[in-house]
Order: sequence, then structure tokens, then C-alpha cells
Amino acid sequence: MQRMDKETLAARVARDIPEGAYVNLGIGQPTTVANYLPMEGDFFLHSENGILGMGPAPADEDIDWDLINAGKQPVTLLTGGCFFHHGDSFTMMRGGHIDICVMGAYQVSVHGDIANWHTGAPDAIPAVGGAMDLAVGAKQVFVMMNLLSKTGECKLVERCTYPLTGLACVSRLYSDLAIFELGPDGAKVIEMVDGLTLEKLRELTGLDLTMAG
Amino acid sequence: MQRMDKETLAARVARDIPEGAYVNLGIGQPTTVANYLPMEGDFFLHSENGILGMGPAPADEDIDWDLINAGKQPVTLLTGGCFFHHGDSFTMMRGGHIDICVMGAYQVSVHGDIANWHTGAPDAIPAVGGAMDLAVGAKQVFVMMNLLSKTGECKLVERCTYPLTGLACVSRLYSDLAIFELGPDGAKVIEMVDGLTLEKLRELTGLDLTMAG
Amino acid sequence: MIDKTVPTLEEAVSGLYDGAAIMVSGFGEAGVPAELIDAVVDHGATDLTIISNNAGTGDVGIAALIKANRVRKVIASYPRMAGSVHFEARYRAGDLELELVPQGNLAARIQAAGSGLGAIFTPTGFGTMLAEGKETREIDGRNYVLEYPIHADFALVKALKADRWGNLVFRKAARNFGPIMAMAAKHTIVQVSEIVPLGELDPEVIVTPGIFVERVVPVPGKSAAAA
Amino acid sequence: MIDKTVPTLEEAVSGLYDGAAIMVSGFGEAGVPAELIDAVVDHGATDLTIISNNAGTGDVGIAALIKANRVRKVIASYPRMAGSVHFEARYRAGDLELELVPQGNLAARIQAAGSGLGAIFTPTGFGTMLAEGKETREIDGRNYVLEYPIHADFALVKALKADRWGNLVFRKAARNFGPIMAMAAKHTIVQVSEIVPLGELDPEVIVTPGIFVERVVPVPGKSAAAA
Repeated sequence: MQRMDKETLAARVARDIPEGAYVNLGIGQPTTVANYLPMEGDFFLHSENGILGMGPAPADEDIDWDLINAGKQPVTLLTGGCFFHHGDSFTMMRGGHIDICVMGAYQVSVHGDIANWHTGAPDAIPAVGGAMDLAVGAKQVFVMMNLLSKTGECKLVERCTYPLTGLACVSRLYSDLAIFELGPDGAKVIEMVDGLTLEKLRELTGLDLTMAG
Repeated sequence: MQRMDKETLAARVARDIPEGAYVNLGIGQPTTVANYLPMEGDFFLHSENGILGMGPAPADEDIDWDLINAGKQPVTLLTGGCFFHHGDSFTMMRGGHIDICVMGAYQVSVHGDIANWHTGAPDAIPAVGGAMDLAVGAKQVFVMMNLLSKTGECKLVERCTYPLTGLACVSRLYSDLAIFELGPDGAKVIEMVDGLTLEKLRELTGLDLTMAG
Repeated sequence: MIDKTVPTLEEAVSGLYDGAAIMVSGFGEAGVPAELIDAVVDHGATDLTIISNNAGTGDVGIAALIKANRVRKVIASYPRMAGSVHFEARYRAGDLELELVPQGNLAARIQAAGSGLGAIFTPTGFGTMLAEGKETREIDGRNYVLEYPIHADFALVKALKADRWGNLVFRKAARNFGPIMAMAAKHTIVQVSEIVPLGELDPEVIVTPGIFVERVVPVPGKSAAAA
Repeated sequence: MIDKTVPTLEEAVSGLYDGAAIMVSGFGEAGVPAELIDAVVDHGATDLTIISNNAGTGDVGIAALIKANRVRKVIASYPRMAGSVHFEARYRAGDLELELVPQGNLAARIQAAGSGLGAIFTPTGFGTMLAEGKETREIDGRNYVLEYPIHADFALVKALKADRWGNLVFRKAARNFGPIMAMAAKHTIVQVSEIVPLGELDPEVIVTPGIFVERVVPVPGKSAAAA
């Protein structure tokens, strides 16, 4: 079987984002999804620090440190974009106005719980940012991550062991090996990479998976 | 004794408003206080419908029905004034940012309760507007009214019999006969019109009044 | 290409349905989307809940809807005004339910709906008739009333200008409830005096970002300035 | 004549005192009132509570205050960042109390303070470590956590322009927490790139009305654009 590389996965997530969607892309890997949204379409990228209509990274000579994304990287503003304060920005997030958010995760449960802010290590200095607001507020929460950790443990689990970010909020998991629908009925497999079978995926995950209807 | 006429009373209230104060003047008689604020000073008049820096009524040819006060009368905007939405407007009011509001009342209690929105008549159609927000939110609530009703009943009372607008919120009562400080210790007389005595005022009000210290 | 503008008032309100809760912007006459309300009258939807500061005067705006007996309930702070004859008649006849809400609680409950809060403790109205039967709590020595968000199916809003993404700017005190209602309704429909090309509205100056707007319909020359 | 401008940073922060709770605007470097924070360092006030999204990086801004051991407590959503070495050192040493707040709850609690609410039921954080021990409630089928307002004695804010009445406009994403912190503090002190004559700021475009601002100090040429 052939794992999807990060770029292929980003392109795959982008395919499920319809034109006109208001989208928040999390820091790191999810940010790359923007590169695969069709240039000719109108997609509305939201940044928690008060931007709607975020555009791509600027040329070096156009960098403006008052125009950064949630990851503190320089960005641009599309024609038609706008600025607002943090109260309004989180009204968009908490109030259900963001159609899709894409986040990374340490773990996701088959019922859509997500853990992505804290490893639980006793000496870790915690930082949470806007992850909990997005988890609870976006209409759809997509998670993007490798299915297995570096040590081979499955990050899609019956029950998260890391500290939670949000409960029963993730609707889809896009991983390098398969794409899953999550919810009250557990995880259903939507797609698998070539060469992977449901049986093999059950073995890798230790979960009693079925295909989505 | 000589009752203060409405204009004199408005001028008297205006004397207690310091330059730089953020002020909300209620509909009706309180609105006239604006006419007595010194022209050369900066006074910030707030209108609940989203105006700070309200100016006087416009000339007929300058009337703009998008620029009205809480009483739906045309007003103007001073240089330096601005507009904002109802959320921000009531943040100013409820959040303790308005220094002084001046309201009319049906009744005021010696402890500063106010009743000014509902006569309590069973067939009355109630309307409350922003009175309750101002009562609870302004740093100081001044009431301006005749001390006695048309039928000679005192409107400064031990306990309001009309439906309340707010509890323990009025700090001063400016009436045509006397000015009172209200609060936990009851009503204290600050000033009386010429020819009125404390004894006579006690008789008119039926209250055990003392002079303010 | 996303274009939220629609050419006619009829199309703008085509999604309405019986029993809908509708927020209507405006304070007095300023910011009232009168033509959109006329379109609601023409549409025929009935059994409506209207959430607005006032309840209309004369025969226009919300008053026209009430006159046509389309309104089951009004949530307002100041429904009784000089000229609110249709409201008064229906209310006295017992045909119209009224939920009277202090204006700041109306604003705060609309904002709570828009921002996804479950409830708020507000000081306004404590100890009054309008808080009777409601949960109260003393917090840090002050008394508060528990109030719930006011959601709506539709918001009808009047603004000055919009672009095709639904970004809005307003005019003077006609802004009033428009921006917060746009945030609180499932479907926000806006009438504007002018549709401008994308990019003409300064990104620093947009009051309502397009995320809160579903449809925009031009009603030229209907701002107070142009009246 | 009311003129809220003061000539020097020293005068701008002259009212500070030990034990004060201070809000500081900014997200990353954008909108951080770095010169005002330097003035707080120079002022000498200590035992401070700092309310800010981040906790500073390198040796500047909030990091400088922490380095100088003036901060007793930090309320933040994202205190740990690349380069937040002083925060990490003090925190690990047990010298610094941290209240970690999800960013949207931080914003909502600041807004609750500014708007006079006693508490809010927010869905954010429900079922997580950050809601442990807090009151929760199910409302209309969703779960919420009761959160209290965050008030401050001072807010230090960076804006682009101000007039003598304290009206403010901001620049791009440097707006972030500035407007809501200005509403929530007893005393709001603002550094701006430029003081403009009264009337130069369009009344439709003013983001923070002067009612929320006590002092304004010019720090020319310090917007990101000019950097």
C-alpha cells in the first residue's frame, strides 16, 4: 500500500471544501490545504486573529507584520476581505458561522472527540489558543493527521487518552491511510489508499471498522 | 415659594454635569438639559440608538432621518462624534461607561428605586425601551421631575407603588421644589427653592427629611 | 464566483416560511428594511414571530405585516409608539403575543445567539416585572437575571452598501440592530441602497463581514439621505 | 476642552500601581503596545496580573516584564511560543501563576466585563480539563460552562490613529484584542502611530469610540508598516 504524502492529503481535503465555504485552517499541516483550493473559486479563509478573506503568503518585500495568520506567519488579504476584532472573530467561530475547520490532532475518537492541545505530560507548559472554540463552534470539523504515530500506535481510538479539546465534534478524519466518517455510530471508512484492505485497516487500528454506507 | 420652571430646572441639572462627562439624556424633559451645557465645553451626549457626540437639532433643511435620537427626533453629530451598533451602545450603558444619565420618573423612592416605564394600569400596553439598562448601568442616575403629581401626591416615596424600572440606582432627584440625594440612608435635601422650609417640605412629602451633610 | 446579490425583493425573501422567527433591523424609521417587509407581505408567510425594537407605525413596515394578520408574536422593547395603531388593536384583541424585553437585553440576547452562548447573567431588569419568574443570581455583590439567546430563522436588515460577498456598511444611526441581527439569524437578507464592486469597501471599514450575510438586494435611492 | 493625549509614555502609565490587573492587546507581535510595556517596566509597578493572548517572546514586551519579575499571574490562551523563554523559566520555577483560557473564552469574558454581564454560559471547553470544577449546564440539548467576566484595572492598547477625544482606528490584524480590552478596563491607555485632528476620523469608521479610552500617547513610526 502507498501512504498518501502530505501534499496529496492536503489536495484531498481541499476537494471536500465547496466554493463559498467559510473555512478556518489550523496551524501546521492544515494550512497547506489552502494551496489546493481552486484559484478561480471564491473560498473564504478565516483567521482567528481577525481576518476573513485571507490570501496566500506575500512576496518577501510585501511582508507586513500587522497581517499575519494564527500561526504568526505573514499572509495577504484578498480583494473583498476584511478585518475585525477578537470578539467578532470568535463570534464567527463559536456561533456556528464557520462552515469547516481543519485541524491537526494527537488523537481522535471514533465518536468524534478530539485531543490536540496537550500531550498530558506532567511537565508540559500548556497552551490552548483557539482550538477549543473551533472544535465546539465550526459546523464541520475535519481532522488531518497520520493514522499511526511514529511508534506505530493508532491515533484513531475508541476513547482519547490525551486531554480533550472537544467532545463529539469531529465529523471527518483525513489520514495518510484512509478517510473516515466519525459520529455517534462510530468510525466508518470512506476511502482507503490503494493496496489497503478493510481487514488490514482493522488490524492497524485495532478497531471494528465498517465501510460508510 | 417659587417653583422652578422646567427651563430653570434643566439649567440646574446641567450645572452638575462636569465637562468631559459621557451623558445620556432621557426622552422628554431630560433632553432639554443639553440646551444648558456650556457651548465652549466638550460634553459627550450618548444616544442608545448608536450615537456618541450628539449635537443639537438641525435646521429644517438639514434634517436626516438616519440621524435621530432615542425619542426619534432629528439631531446632528458633533465633530468627533461617531456611530456604532446596538450591541456596543448598550455595552456603554450596561457596562458602566456612561457617567451620568438623566431620566424622568413616575415615582422615585428615598433609597433610589425608580419607576418610570409603566403606570401599572391593567389595560396599559407596556413599552420599556432602554430605561432599565440605563437605570442599572449608568455610574450616576439623576431623575428630573415635578415633586408632586397633578393631583398633589408626592412622587418621592418610601417605596414605589408603580412597577419598578430599577432598584437602588438613583443618586439624585432634581425636582421643581427641591434637590435630593438618595441612597441607603434615605433622602437628604441638598437645596430647596426660595421660601420653602424643611418643615414645609416634610409636610408636602410626608417624609422624615433631613438636610444633606 | 460567489455572488450573494439577487435582483428582486421577491427572490430575496423567497425562502421564507410560515411560523418563521424574523428579526427586523431599525430603530424608529432609521434602518427599517421597509421594502423587504413589503416583500414579506407579498410573499404571504404567516404565523410569524417578529423580533424588532419597535412594532411599526402607520400602515408600513412591521405595522403592515401586523395589519395583514401575519404576526403571531412580537419580541420588542418599545412596541407602543405614536401611530402603532395596528399593533395596539391586535394586542388588545388578544391576537398578538408580546414578549417585552428591555432594549439592552434584547441586544445582548441577540448577540448571545450570534456568538453561540447558551445564556447570560444580565443586571438589567433585576427586581422588576420583566424578570418575574426568571432565575436570578448574586455575583460579586450584584444581582443578575439569567436570560437566554434570541435566535431567528431570518434577519431582514437595511444597510447602505454591499459587495457581492455580502460585506456591509451602514449609514449613521440606521446601523442600530443591523449588525447584531445579521449575526444571530440562520438566513440574513439585506436591502442596500447600492451594490458596489468587490474591493470598493475598505477592509478596515466593513461593519458586517459577508460571513453573516446570505442575500443582498439593491433598493436604490432608499436611504434617508436620498429620501 | 477635553484632550486625552499625553506627551510621554511615562505620563501615560503614571497611574499604575502594584497589584494591578493589566490587559495587553496584541496577537503574536501584531498590536502589541511594546513601548507602553517598556514604560511599565520603567514605572516599577510590580505584583501585576497580565491578561493577554500570549506571554511575550524574547526580551521585549510582556517577556521584559516577566524577566524583571514584575508579574505574579498571567491569564492567556497561548503563553508558550517559540522564544517565550522568560515565561517558561518563571513558570517552571513556580514564580508565576498561569490561568489558561481558551482564546474565545478569553475574548468573551473580556467582552462580558466590558458590557456589564455577571457571567456567561459558553460551550467552549466543556468536558475538557479547562472546565474542571466549573459549573456546567445543558441548555436546549447543548452543554455549556459558566464563565465569569475578566475585568482589569488598566488596558494597554496599540492603535493606528487617535484624536483628542480618544476615538481610535486600528491597522489590519493588529486590531485583535484592542477594542474589547479597551471596553473592559477601568483605565485604557493607548499608544498610536499618529494623533489626528478631531473630525479627521470618519464617524462611520471609528472602531473604538473615545468613551472607552482615557489616555492616548503618540509613538510615531511604530506601526508595522513603518517598521
